[in-house]
Amino acid sequence: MTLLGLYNYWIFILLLVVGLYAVLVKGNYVKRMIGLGIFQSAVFLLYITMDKVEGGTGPIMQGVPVPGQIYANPIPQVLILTAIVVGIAVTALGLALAIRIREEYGSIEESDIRRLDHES
Amino acid sequence: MLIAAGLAILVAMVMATIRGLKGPTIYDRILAMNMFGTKTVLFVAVVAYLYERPDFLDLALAYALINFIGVLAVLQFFQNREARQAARTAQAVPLSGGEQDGASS
Amino acid sequence: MMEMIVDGLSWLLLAGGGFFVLVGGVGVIRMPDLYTRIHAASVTETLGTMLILIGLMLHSGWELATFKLLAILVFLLFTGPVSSYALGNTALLGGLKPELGSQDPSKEGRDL
Amino acid sequence: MIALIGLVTLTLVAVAAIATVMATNLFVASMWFGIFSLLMASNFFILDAADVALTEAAVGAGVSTVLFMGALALTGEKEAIRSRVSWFPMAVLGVLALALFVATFQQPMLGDPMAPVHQHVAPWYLEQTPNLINIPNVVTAILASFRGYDTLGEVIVIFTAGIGVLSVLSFKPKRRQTISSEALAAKVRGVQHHSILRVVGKLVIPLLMLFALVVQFHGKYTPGGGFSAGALFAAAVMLYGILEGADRSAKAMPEKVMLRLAAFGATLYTSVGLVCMLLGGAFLDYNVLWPDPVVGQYFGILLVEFGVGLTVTTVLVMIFNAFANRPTY
Repeated sequence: MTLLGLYNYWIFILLLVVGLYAVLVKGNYVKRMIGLGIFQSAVFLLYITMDKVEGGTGPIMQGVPVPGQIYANPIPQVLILTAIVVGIAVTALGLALAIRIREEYGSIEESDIRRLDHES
Repeated sequence: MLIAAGLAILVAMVMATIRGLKGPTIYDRILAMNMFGTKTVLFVAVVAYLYERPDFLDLALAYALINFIGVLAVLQFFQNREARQAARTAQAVPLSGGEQDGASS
Repeated sequence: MMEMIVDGLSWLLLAGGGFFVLVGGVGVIRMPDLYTRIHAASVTETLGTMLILIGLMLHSGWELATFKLLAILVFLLFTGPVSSYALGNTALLGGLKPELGSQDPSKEGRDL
Repeated sequence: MIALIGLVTLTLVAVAAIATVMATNLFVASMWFGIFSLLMASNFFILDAADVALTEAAVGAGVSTVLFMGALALTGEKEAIRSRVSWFPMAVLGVLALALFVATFQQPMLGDPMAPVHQHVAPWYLEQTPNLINIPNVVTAILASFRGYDTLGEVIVIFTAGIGVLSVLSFKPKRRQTISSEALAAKVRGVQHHSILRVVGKLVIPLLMLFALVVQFHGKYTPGGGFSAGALFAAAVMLYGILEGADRSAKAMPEKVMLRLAAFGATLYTSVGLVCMLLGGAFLDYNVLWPDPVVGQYFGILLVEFGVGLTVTTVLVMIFNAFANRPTY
């Protein structure tokens, strides 16, 4: 039962670490943005895991409200709903910067850019 | 029976993942992604009935419409790849490490 | 009586849909090259989808949800085969040769 | 049973994430990222978050794949392989993972109704939404009314990100020439030569736009709202750009108009709040908009969601047009 109850958190940790690995270790800027996307999704998963209530259903009331009906917690959902769209806008900004770097340096690898900066 | 259908879809998803991991060409990965899209639509539809919330079918509708776009974007990228590569090699850029646009794996 | 028939039919369709989805999944793993794999994936995209969604329609009865399911079915039947076509076309133009293995008996039945 | 299904989809999510990071071809990586977000959306749906799943589907599977493809066309798709990995980041990651893992054992189990997060303000929202706002979708009620401040901030962030992309891409490199006008033309042209794709795509575009409008204005009763509707509508424009050529989508949705509409959306949101203040209420307190407070809430949410949808749509369309029409240098 512990396995079922905590599995979501473990996957959250795995995604967080995998995303952070891409951001820290990979030298390619687009790859880093993808890693940042995975990192974001890990946080989304953590929040959405919190909203689930055993025996509950999505927080949208159908027709006549049934007394005693349990609903999932809507607050984490609101936070994540907005965060997803903000996330894609920020990712697009990062990609735009990567495009500009490629145009100026001819590469989006960090090692190449360091070398070119050093040479000039 | 709903559960059985849901499990069948899930197994097919696992199989698509295996195909995506194996490759070997990029096209196989596009195929895996395409299959995943359809499977997700069916999966959401079945789970909506498992949860007895058929009003959530809107989601499956959204997926069914959106799926197409991802695959088309990928294919467009592919079709222009040759033109880009030809242009890059014709006008070789003197900077080292600039030619990241390589052949397919 | 009528209800039982409809229920039974919906079960049958769902089971059949699940079966074809599985068959397609197995095909995507076992088939030797891309074009045959697309062929296998198409089974799930058309037949499996149709059976499962019609099964769900019978399950739900006359409701708004039935029309939504019908709309999903129509969209999937439009877009699924078209994206399969586009994929096959791109692969062919990209220079991926179909594997024509019948002349070479040693290749037959090999595991990919 | 559902828990078991969740277990399998979560495992697939993990596999997809690892495959995304491991792929050395960025094109393959973004393909895996698409699969990853589809799986993530299924997971959100299993965890009872229909609105979030709708947004993730529209953004993750549609918009983000298109934007990554647009960026990769400009930056190249091969990633240099690094042979040497320094130990320091790996040690940091290991310590982080271990610390978080130990901490999970103090977390409440999945679905525990006694978890602290369910005790404080959420029950009040669920109880009072039918009385105060009277719309079935509690998520929309909180998003647009109870926590309208937050959402205003998010809209401004999205608007700022859009401006940022435009200003970053407004620079043209001095030293280097455009690689070739032919390559640009091929890139902009899209898949025009595929008649089948164009016919079917054109069938899909109006339906997608209609569905986006349903999500926008019916979002009080079913999953949806300004954010998901904006992403869906932008996806429809992107589909048009892919099918008919990015130059034509840029002509249909010119940057100047889009920029003004984006600013208008954010301004609409703010001015609804200011009108509330002028009528004697607090900022974004829609009760004062109409003699009957519930009707006031209705109009307030309608206007605010419209502003959100407008800003999200226009920002995403602007970003797409900027990426797709940029020549390769």
